[in-house]
Amino acid sequence: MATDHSIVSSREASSQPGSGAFPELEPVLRRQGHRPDGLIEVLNRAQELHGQLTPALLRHVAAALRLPLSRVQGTASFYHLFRFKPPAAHRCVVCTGTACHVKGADALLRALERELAPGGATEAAGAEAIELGTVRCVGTCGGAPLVVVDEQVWNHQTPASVLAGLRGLRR
Amino acid sequence: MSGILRVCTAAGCAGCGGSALREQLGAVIAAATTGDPASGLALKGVGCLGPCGEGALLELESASGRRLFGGITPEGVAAVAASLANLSPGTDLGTWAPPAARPIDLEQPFFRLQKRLVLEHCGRIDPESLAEALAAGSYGQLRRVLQENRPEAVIEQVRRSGLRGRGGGGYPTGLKWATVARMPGPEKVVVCNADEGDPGAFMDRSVLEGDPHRLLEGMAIAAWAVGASRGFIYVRAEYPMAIAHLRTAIAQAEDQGLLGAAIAGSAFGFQLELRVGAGAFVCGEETALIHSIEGQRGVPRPRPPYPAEVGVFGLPTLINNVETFASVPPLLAIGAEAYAAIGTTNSGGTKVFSLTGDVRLAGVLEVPMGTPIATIVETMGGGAPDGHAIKAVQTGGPSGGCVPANRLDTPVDYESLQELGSIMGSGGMVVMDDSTSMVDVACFFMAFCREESCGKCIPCRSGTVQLHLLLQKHLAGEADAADLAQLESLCHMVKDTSLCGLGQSAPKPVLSTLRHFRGDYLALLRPEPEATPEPVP
Amino acid sequence: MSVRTLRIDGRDLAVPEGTTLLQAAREAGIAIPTLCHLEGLSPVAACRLCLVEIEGTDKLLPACITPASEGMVVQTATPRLQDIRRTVVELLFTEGNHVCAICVANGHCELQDLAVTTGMDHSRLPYRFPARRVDLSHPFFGLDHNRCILCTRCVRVCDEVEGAHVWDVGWRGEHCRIIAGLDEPWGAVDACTNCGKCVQVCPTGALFHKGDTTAEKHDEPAQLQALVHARHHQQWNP
Amino acid sequence: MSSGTGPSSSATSSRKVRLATVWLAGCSGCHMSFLDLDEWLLELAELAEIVYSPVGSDVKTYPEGVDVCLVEGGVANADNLELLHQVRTRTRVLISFGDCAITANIPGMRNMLHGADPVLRKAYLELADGSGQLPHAPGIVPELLERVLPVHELVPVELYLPGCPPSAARIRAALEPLLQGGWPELSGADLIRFG
Repeated sequence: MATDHSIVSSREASSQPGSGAFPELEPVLRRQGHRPDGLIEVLNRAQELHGQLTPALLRHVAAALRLPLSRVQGTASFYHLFRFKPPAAHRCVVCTGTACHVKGADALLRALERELAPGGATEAAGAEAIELGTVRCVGTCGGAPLVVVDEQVWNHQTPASVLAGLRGLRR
Repeated sequence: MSGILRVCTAAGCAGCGGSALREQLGAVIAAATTGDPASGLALKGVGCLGPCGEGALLELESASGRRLFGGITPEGVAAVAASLANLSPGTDLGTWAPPAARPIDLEQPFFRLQKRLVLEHCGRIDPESLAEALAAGSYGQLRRVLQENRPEAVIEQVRRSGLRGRGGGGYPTGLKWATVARMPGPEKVVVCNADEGDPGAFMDRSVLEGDPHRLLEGMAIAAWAVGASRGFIYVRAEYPMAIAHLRTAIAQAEDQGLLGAAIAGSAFGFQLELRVGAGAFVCGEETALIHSIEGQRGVPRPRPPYPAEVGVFGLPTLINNVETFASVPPLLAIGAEAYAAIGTTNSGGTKVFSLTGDVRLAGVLEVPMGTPIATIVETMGGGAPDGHAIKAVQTGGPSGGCVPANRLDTPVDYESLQELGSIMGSGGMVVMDDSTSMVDVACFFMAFCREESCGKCIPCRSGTVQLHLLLQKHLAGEADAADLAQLESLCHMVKDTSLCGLGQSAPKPVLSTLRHFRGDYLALLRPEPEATPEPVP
Repeated sequence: MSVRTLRIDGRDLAVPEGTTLLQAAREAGIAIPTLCHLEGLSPVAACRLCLVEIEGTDKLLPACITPASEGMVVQTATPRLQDIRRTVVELLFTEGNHVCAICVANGHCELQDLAVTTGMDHSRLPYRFPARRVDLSHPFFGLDHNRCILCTRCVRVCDEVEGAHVWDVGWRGEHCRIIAGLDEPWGAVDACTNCGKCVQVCPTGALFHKGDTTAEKHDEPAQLQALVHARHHQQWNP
Repeated sequence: MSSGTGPSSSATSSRKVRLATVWLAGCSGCHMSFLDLDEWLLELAELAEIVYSPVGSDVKTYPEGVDVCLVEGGVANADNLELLHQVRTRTRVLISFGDCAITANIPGMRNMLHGADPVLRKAYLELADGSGQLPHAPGIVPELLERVLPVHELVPVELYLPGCPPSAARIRAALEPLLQGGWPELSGADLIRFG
């Protein structure tokens, strides 16, 4: 349809779905038999390969599994771990599970939010390269409070120790 | 020099030096064995050794017995490796005292009072080796039941054992199996709920990382007993090591004919697939879990129909959690009567707990059902550290409640905990000392439920937000008695009207703290505003 | 077909097997409020307005999906249920931005009506004033997320009746919102056939005809029911 | 949760009821609707004394000992808030009068911008023709509150009269019993519909 010409369909900007657009997804699509129930497995793999789920990827997956676009987007956006923006160079995830909460994860998170926010003390030092996130328990509560930086667990942290560590990453 | 060195490489220890320790000790032993082919020194990376708060952990086993060392930091790893390298070839491993490591007494209650059935091999075997699992007896019960060829007898054994769902609900496992077995139709499905989402709970992770074959065997037995030929393990993405070990284990078992077609030479076939979640606590709810396995949004639907009738792909489906399936092989090994005798009348067998929070010895432990909470947190866990006293023990995560200190004599069984307004839950036990504000704890769990609500039904989607706002108002000291009354009544409304277990139990941490720690709430109320003028006569 | 006898609000009723409590009550002239339910679409039991009390169980059950069973004793309007329904309506009002006075559906809105029937003359819970968007990219229709109560009637009618599946629910929890295509402007989604069924079944002013102004929107659920009936039974009532 | 019920008895016939009306952040439509009471206003004057009202009195300070007050509008600025607290402490029966008082309604739509500053910037800078400027006249122009709030989120309210505006008939249905020493029971689409 799109009789309203002021709207540019994002389809025009993306590659056409079909075989060959994302050949790297073929193995997982085949393993899932191109069945709709494999959607989450396919999305997991797509994000693993591309760091995020772009509209082009989502269109390709929808076409390959014969699913309506809104079904694919609705499902992908339901789950916390799927992302629709490119990842930053570094990722700092504060655990906000029960044990970490009891040991001060809240203060840790607030301090990091402040420091890494635009205008925060560390912004000038390149904070945009660090993405701050949270996770509800990684199940290694002995090290509370902890953060996970680029998949590495840093145990028993304070705001100062995390910031010092993050500054080290930037260099 | 002979003996076994076991390094805990479970996620907790791996992150604080365990991986490096395994690597460097491995290098030392490799170098030593090239010079001394007769060396009987073996290094194993094993699953959880228990006291996770003490990691990284190293266990030494020699002719003179087993010894455990903890507190090894990433910085101390090199010193431990160097010390091992410097041992003269004739030294008994039993006399070696690794530097930069703290000996942990294996005779203390934390270890002595455990009854390890589910965790029998966890921490003993290399979880990535099928040979070790087989040597420890894995798949023996599967082979036996296939040979005896009486599925109904297996279900009867499970029923008589008194085993109940270890995921929290406590539904009798034998009854569930019998229901699915009775369902008509040629195709059925078995699902393992490994979406261990309660913050502060990591029992299932320990099993998945430390002894995955025990789970696979339990699932295969269940599939055979109920007549299922397909299975899924739904595991949360936050457990990368568990996923890796499961993938390895499934491939190994298929290779050896213990999964797949014609298992162990029988006519029974069982195709097992791994489904990795993508971050949604609500997928622990069984109808949401089914939707997620089917590749959809993980939203629950009303029951009935129950999954036993209409489950994955509309097929009759048996859903149990990790610990329930993992309890089956040992249960069959020791016999239903012996298993039932371990626990209480209404709750048979053992239960695995993860103990964290304000407690001296944190970690994973397995005890007989009916063990008093005090035994677990005080005798085994050593109580609260730093001169503090225990104020409460939280069980059941966001769906559970807080047991006050004066009720710690309560035995851990389904009914007793329910009576206190909490639940057994999956086994997370978070100890809180006397510096803890219970309103803050309630607010924490409500924030969790708010974040994890799927959004389908209005009481949970919007009610958890309003409850969270009300709790924040209390914490800010801005609430009055009317707010407290509203908090309480909205809790009941959300509990009574939400569509699924997440919403129905979301108010429990509030209601349980209101019941046992009302003073914490009252202390935060602001004084009553000035009364409105009296009616004019 | 076998018959089930039951009692609703003190009245003895006999209904065919498979009848839901909601159908049984409505046929007997007993009004149970609903919002997500719409005859002709699959039930989702999400709004919880139709919860009823049933003797012998502590659990409140949704009348829209609970089949009548033999000997059931049902209460549909106890003070407890009435308070629950008012709270549900308050939760709906406070999570969106419902400004009746300037709404296209003013006077013909199911949510506005429910406030009256549940006696909600004010909300005891605070308004949240979320920042939400309006999508006017479609040539004929508009979608004002401020007024959306996530009943998912539009999602279901587009999937089950029109077969286009333009809509779905995106995101989760308090961030849930109705999405078109890949969360795109509605006007950019090729799958839309411009049939307007979603607008027709929307209980509030969230979906509307672009030409309509305040109080001009009328919903016509009977049209949908006629359509579904015609399709299933090949019977038309012109 | 139970809805609040107000004091059960009202003024006796021995003296006139002291009636006030107050206009906070609203369009004054509710007050216009009040004037729509037409000839009943004469009857009202027999039973009540208007002691404070933008449409019925020249008194500048809210008096003590008011029996019934109709409060129109949401609470949007410091002056609104100050007046409301006066009303509350000096009034026996406070009626939340119209949708703005009950839901914040149209004035409350600015709350979607989350804060007074974003609202001022939007109105006076972003949408300004030419060179905009933020208003700043301390002591003359009252400071905006961060959010426009319904009356009952700030002070207790005895009675709610929804509508945008509530019709004259609805206003009468609420006032008449109060003036006669009773308490109105408001329900049904004619009496409590929003909008």
